[in-house]
Amino acid sequence: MSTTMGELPAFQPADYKSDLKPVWCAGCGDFGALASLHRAMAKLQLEPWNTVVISGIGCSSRLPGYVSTFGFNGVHGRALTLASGVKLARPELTVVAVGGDGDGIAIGGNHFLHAARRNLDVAYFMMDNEVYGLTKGQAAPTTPSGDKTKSTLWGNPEAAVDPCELAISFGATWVARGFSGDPKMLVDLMVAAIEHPGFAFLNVMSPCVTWRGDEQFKMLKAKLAFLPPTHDRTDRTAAFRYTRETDVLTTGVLYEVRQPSLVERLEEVRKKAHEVGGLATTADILEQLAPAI
Amino acid sequence: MSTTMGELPAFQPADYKSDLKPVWCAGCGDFGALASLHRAMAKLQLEPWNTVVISGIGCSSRLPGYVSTFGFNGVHGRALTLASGVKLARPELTVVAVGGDGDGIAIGGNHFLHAARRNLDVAYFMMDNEVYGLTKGQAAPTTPSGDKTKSTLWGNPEAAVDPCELAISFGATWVARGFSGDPKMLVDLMVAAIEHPGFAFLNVMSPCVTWRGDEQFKMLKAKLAFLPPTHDRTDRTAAFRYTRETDVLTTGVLYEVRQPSLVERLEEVRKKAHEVGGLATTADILEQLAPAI
Amino acid sequence: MATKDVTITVVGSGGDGVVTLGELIAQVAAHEGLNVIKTEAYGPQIRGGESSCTVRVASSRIYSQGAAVDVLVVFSWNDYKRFRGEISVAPGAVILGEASEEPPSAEDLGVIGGDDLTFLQVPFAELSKTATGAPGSKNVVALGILGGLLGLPTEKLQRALARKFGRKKAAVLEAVGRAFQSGLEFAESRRKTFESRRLDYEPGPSRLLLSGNEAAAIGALHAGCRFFAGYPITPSSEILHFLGEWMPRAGGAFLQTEDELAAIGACIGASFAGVKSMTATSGPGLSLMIEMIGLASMAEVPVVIIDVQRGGPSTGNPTKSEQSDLLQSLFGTHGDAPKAVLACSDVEDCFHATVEAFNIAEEFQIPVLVLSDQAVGQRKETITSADMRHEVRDRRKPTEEELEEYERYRDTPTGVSPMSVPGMKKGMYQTNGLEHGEDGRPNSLYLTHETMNAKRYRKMWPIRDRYHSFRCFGPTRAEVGILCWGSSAGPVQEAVAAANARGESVAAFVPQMLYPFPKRDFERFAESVDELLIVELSYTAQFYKYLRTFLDLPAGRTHVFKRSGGKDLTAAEVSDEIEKVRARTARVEVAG
Amino acid sequence: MATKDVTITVVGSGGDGVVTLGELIAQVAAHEGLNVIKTEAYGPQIRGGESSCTVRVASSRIYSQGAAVDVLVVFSWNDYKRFRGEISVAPGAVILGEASEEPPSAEDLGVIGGDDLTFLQVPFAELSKTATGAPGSKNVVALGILGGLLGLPTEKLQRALARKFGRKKAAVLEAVGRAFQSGLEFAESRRKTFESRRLDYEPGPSRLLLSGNEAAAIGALHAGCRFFAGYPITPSSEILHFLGEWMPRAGGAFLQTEDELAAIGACIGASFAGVKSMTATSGPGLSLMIEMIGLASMAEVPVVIIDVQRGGPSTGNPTKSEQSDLLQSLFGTHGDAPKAVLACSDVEDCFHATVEAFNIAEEFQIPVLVLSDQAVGQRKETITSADMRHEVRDRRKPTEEELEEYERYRDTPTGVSPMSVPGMKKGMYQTNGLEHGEDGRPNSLYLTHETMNAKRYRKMWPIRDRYHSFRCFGPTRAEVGILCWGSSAGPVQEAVAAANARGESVAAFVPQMLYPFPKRDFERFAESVDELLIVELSYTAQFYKYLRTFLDLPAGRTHVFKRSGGKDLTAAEVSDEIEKVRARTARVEVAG
Ligand SMILES: Cc1ncc(C[n+]2csc(CCOP(=O)(O)OP(=O)(O)O)c2C)c(N)n1
Ligand SMILES: Cc1ncc(C[n+]2csc(CCOP(=O)(O)OP(=O)(O)O)c2C)c(N)n1
Ligand code: SF4
Ligand code: SF4
Ligand SMILES: [Mg+2]
Ligand SMILES: [Mg+2]
Repeated sequence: MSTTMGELPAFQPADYKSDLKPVWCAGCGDFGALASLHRAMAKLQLEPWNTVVISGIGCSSRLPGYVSTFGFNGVHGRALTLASGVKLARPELTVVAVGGDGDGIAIGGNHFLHAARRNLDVAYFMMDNEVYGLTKGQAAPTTPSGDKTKSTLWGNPEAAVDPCELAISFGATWVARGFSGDPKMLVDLMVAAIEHPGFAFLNVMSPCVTWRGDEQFKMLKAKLAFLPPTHDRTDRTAAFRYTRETDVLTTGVLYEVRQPSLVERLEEVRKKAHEVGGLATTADILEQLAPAI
Repeated sequence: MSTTMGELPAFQPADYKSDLKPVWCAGCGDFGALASLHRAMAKLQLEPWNTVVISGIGCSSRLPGYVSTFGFNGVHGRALTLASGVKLARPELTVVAVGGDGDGIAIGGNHFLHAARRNLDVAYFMMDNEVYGLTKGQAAPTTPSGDKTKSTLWGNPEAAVDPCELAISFGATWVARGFSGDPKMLVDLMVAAIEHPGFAFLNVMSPCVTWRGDEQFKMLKAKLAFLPPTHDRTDRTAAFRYTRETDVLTTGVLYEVRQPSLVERLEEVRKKAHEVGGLATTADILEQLAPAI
Repeated sequence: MATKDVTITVVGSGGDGVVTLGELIAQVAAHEGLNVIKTEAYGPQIRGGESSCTVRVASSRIYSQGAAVDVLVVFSWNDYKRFRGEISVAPGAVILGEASEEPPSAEDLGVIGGDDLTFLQVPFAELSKTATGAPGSKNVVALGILGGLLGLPTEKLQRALARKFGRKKAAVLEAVGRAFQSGLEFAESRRKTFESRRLDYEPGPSRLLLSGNEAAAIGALHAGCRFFAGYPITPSSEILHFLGEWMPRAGGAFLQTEDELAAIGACIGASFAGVKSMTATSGPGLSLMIEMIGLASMAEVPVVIIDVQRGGPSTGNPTKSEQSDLLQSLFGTHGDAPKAVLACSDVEDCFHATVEAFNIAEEFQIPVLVLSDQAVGQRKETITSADMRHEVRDRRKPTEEELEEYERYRDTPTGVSPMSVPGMKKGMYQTNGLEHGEDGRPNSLYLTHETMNAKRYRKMWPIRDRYHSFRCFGPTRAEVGILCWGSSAGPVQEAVAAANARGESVAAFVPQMLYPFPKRDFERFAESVDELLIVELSYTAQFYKYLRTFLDLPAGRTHVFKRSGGKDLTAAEVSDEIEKVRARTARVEVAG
Repeated sequence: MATKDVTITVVGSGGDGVVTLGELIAQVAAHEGLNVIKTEAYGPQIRGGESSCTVRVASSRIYSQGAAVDVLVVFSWNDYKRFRGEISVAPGAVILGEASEEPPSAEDLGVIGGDDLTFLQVPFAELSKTATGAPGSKNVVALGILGGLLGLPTEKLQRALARKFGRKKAAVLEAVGRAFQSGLEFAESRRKTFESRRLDYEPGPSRLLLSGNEAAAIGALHAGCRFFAGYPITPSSEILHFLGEWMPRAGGAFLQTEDELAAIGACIGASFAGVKSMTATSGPGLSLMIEMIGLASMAEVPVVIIDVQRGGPSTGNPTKSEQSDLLQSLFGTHGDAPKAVLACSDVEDCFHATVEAFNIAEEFQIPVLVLSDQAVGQRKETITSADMRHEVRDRRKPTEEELEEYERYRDTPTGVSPMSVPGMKKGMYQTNGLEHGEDGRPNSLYLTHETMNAKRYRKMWPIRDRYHSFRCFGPTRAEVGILCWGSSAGPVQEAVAAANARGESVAAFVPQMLYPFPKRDFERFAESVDELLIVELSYTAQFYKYLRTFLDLPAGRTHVFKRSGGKDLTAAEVSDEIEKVRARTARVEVAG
């Protein structure tokens, strides 16, 4: 999908920018994620009209409106259900699902599990700010235990999960973590995620200046670490070692294996079905159902 | 909770048996799970009226009707939501949630995640028959890839997940696997699960003779293996080694750690809140809200 | 004295092959060109519990399952007991009981069906044992007996039997053949007793024997549906099973999702991508889909949802029929969310309503609900392939002109806007479930909201103009006019025919289109009748309530017959009610 | 010439402290014993976007937010533009614009409010800079000006200010004090211009300033609710926030769940365990709760659900008000599932309706929905503590006698059965969402279903008898009678008062109890008026439709005024409609 060296690519990052101005707060990490997506798309030279960006509800889920492709900002928690339909109905399209940690792990956790389990051919970018941004600062399943938020005035009594650990246990075949403050790496991760044939999960740490303060960005930045070059991406157990870290934030591709994707598997099913007898019409069906005695 | 040696326990297993005859098929694995539960309850000498058994919908979810305690056979997939309410409202009660693999991982997967993450103080027994029994034999998220079922006539195009692996990644603090064909061990596991302070997940392999044939029981029996005595239960990575096995079925307690349970954490919250000023009444609240100028 | 219409019920335990027996009779009868309706009932066990199968066979068209049994076969009186109250026996019926069991007392029999019954002890098990060495072929013996009793052609019954056991060893086949033969001989030996049950018919072209759920699934494929996502739930699962098999054969995609939220979501996604999509469910699943039906309404994405109703509320009575998801279908979403609602009144109608639902959904970019129910979804009924035709309409592609300065939600006179799909270079847009302007961008201004609400609801008028489908039975002017919907139509149609045959004057109006409602058509009907009787199976009279929201039902001459579901409506019940209306003793008071 | 009723709107950007300014004025006014209604509006940004705050202050009771602004403060005309169409300015209003900005043209001003405006350029930023060294205290300057203009006591304003900035350094506090002073002085210098806006009032006992959401949360605690589970959603989240703080203080349990399915499930579980439980949500969340509301209905578990309505369908207009979840609340579940539905018409009513909801839920073992909306849920309003009283009823414990041969679902004359809770030795039972017999065991027989449906719905009569709550305004006989519900009541009440003051004869009927409906009370009202006018904010006139399901609205003299939500109903709109009804030009036709 990349262009010949020397040639100017047909699509520039700006071509993927819609003319709607983001209504995010100044300093929101989602700006970095959006800019990286524009650049990743340009790197891949995706045809905008053959690309669909899908989300749920949340600050981060507003993103599809800011990308000049086909887009669907659905309802809270259901981005991956919409994405399943789009991709299975039209496998030739490039489908990117995006959203927040609340959208994807609180209300939408079950679809995350099953999209990953099925190895659905979409790239899923979770903008993780460890809080519910849009609804004004309640605790998310990623909010550290003990933190005070709008909904946890006495300190968060719940434990946080690690989205990457979940993704691996769900059956995702490509799992990585990035940081909206490191756009260079983020672009590369996004490119690789979109190119991965199967379910690619990218946890984008994306600070919320409004509800997590300016410190969140600084803290994340300070914890930033990279995977050692010796890391074996195909080793699930090794990958789990980098999840649930608290003092460092390891970014990079934690896990990657190649398994038949859902689209490939459904193609297989269709092939088997056709072996029984060509493409079926209503007449074929009725004929077959007639009581043959 | 166990009784002094030599004394006859007050409650016999039969005391936990309701007078409703199970409507399971002859040979169903759920009979074994039920009998084990009756025995485990007797071992623990649970007071029936202070015990609540809660389920969703499915063959396995009919179980609460067959246990002479308080019981709630709720709606499909939501057993753990009901259990959360019961336990948090009345922490002194013993709460056991039960159900099928479809109920708990398909429609109910998200509540499984969050109950585990919160370390909700309930024991959750999943009767795993790798199929939807009640609705007559469709594929479940635990059905092996490639299998033909009512809904996967051309072979199951989806991959299966391992409920124990999920439980660990969700944050469960006690995770084990048992087999309804090995009731002795199952009783012990159930006892330990109910005694565990926090979220205890027990995956009970429980064959469905009707939709998975008589072979399922034989195959499970043949694969049966036990954890090596050297296994370190507190080691998450070690525990993951026994999940997603295909040729053996390792039973026993895979994982166990002690972390504050949700009940304990909410008690902590209440304590902090009371430090601000005793048990609040309507008058207290109104007084505090009055514009003090 | 032969009969033109006979209803047979067989009762036994799981292993007795009750359903196979019913299926074979139904198939042969269908192949003979007879009209058949076949239903099954089970106890709560999945396997091994009591089961019953009822087959009605008639030489002319029938519209509902026979409510009173003419021939009752009982393999086990214990199993029969569990169905008591649900099986009623016609006067003069023939009862064939397993001979090795204690026969019911005369008193018990009296309770079953009065004193003019013919009761026979039949050695099903013994005949089976003699023929095959085991009692397991009781059902084959019974097939021989019933085949002889009804006068169905012996060779066809044998061929059907051979097909059924086709994969078995030759020795088994032979033994089965002997069992069948001994049944035939038993029937021959009771020729006189059975005479009155012999079917009087002319063989005709062979018919299809389909369930309503199968017909709906075929309708979807016929309409061009190439995406199905669903989650199993009784009594709709057969649609999922059927499409799991056939959707790949038709080149489409089939997905069994993790729940109903995912099912409707995937359908909306697929339809957004340009592929006709459908899901099927029952009450509890419909409840879970409610939020995203609203999304489809707001984003104007065509999608078809079949709801095969069962007893409610909550888990309710999963294997029984009821008409109590009506108000949810019409008004269940939060906000003002337009959708169209159709109903199916019989198996064939499941096909037509489904195709029509796609036509409306695609033409008007709106979610369409099809209300079926357990009574039509799971019964099997004869239809002819020729009836399985229905015009198919496709989604209109935006014109070149519309794609210049493309606006997805352009406010048009019909409310329908040009809808592009991914791949159209000039048709790119970003949609959402927020209120939005014509360009699809979120817009929370009051005026936008009012304008777009009006745009979305404006579609209802052209839908009503084009799809005001309904059926009428009976004379054009009548003393009593019945208004009913869905599966109530069959018993009503039979009751109407019976009443007119008795010299009364009764008509009926059955809308297929529930919303938008064929109001003018109905008003004409209401004018043409003296008394109006509304018939439905919902404790709170949901249909009556719905009608009241927009109709001024004629005061003083409107009557309601409603009850809970849980047993199918019968023509006899409707007839009774007609008599009450004629005698002015019917009720109007409605609970809830 | 002072005033007894003034409405002030302040418009600015995120950093301008618009909301703090409004809050301080409202608090001081409340402390003075004045009547206050305060509302806020924001653009789509979470922070930094445009915001506006409107405070209405009056010496006697007020029932709705002022629709036309008497005093408009604009820190930025750019921000103002984004609210245009949503802010209307009263004739003769005073407009204070930031002096460093280009003033609006005369023409622009004309659009805003005609030509009898007083427009002043005020150096907010400059005064702030002079006082504090930075322009950031514009809002404090404005507080001084508005305090002076309204004539609120200076020391109280200063004390309120000190409390607000209490934690800041002394130097900051002093600077803030200077900014306030310079504002006061500015006001003094414009004494004559401001004279007509000066509030004419007698100070009285201090009042509480609460939002409807807070009042509802207090109501829950007052009623003895000790379990809350919820998932955040605009515009209901304040209930969750409030209870997150106070539920632990009251000794109860608070849980923020993973979604709304879990929230309602947890509440049902907690209530089954014997603890009064509640959840709160808005449309999309209510849609997700639908299935389990049916479960509560079937298993007869008391539970209270507050739905703070917003614009729909789907995600709709999350920050705007609408009355379009009515039909879903009444009819949204599959099957026939009884539940009670109440509405709150103002902040105080949020308290009472919530307590009443618990009383009904607990007494009748039924889910109860409380319909609030953004307009009452999020506005702040003055009330007195003395009004926050309401009788509390508790769930009846089964008697010893009932516990002998205990049957959870005993069929009783009222439909209410003895309900035990875990811990009661003789009260053990297993419940479910399946149809069940009196013992709670699954039972799918038709007769059981009919009997239990009847039992569950029988509760509605005693609920109606005991809780037929409604309010009436205006004379006992009137030319025009208005029927409305929920937050429409405020503007209607003011319009009714205005009409009667004009010498017209207008009355209104506002049910708090929507289902079961106080039918007889309403019928008496309908008899007492010549023309009936239904007023509601729903595009499809959901209230009108609902009324039709069980009421014969007087033919030829029933009128409907409905529109989409998205801007609050005003008394002026209602007055216009009253005039139309009197002139016989109002409409009845309803879309959808
Ligand atoms: C069914 C439903 N429940 C609740 C909401 C309210 N809601 C909107 S976004 C959101 C959470 C946002 O958090 P996240 O997904 O992390 O996104 P962020 O704003 O942090 O980017 C919630 C609770 C909703 N829109 N729909
Ligand atoms: C909302 C909803 N969707 C679907 C169903 C239908 N249903 C009942 S049980 C079941 C699956 C049962 O599988 P499992 O939980 O594994 O239990 P098993 O019968 O295998 O023990 C389904 C799909 C339902 N009752 N409710
Ligand atoms: S609230 Fe947080 S997540 Fe939302 S736009 Fe502002 S900074 Fe970003
Ligand atoms: S269908 Fe399977 S799971 Fe259900 S009762 Fe029968 S054997 Fe057990
Ligand atoms: Mg977030
Ligand atoms: Mg199962």
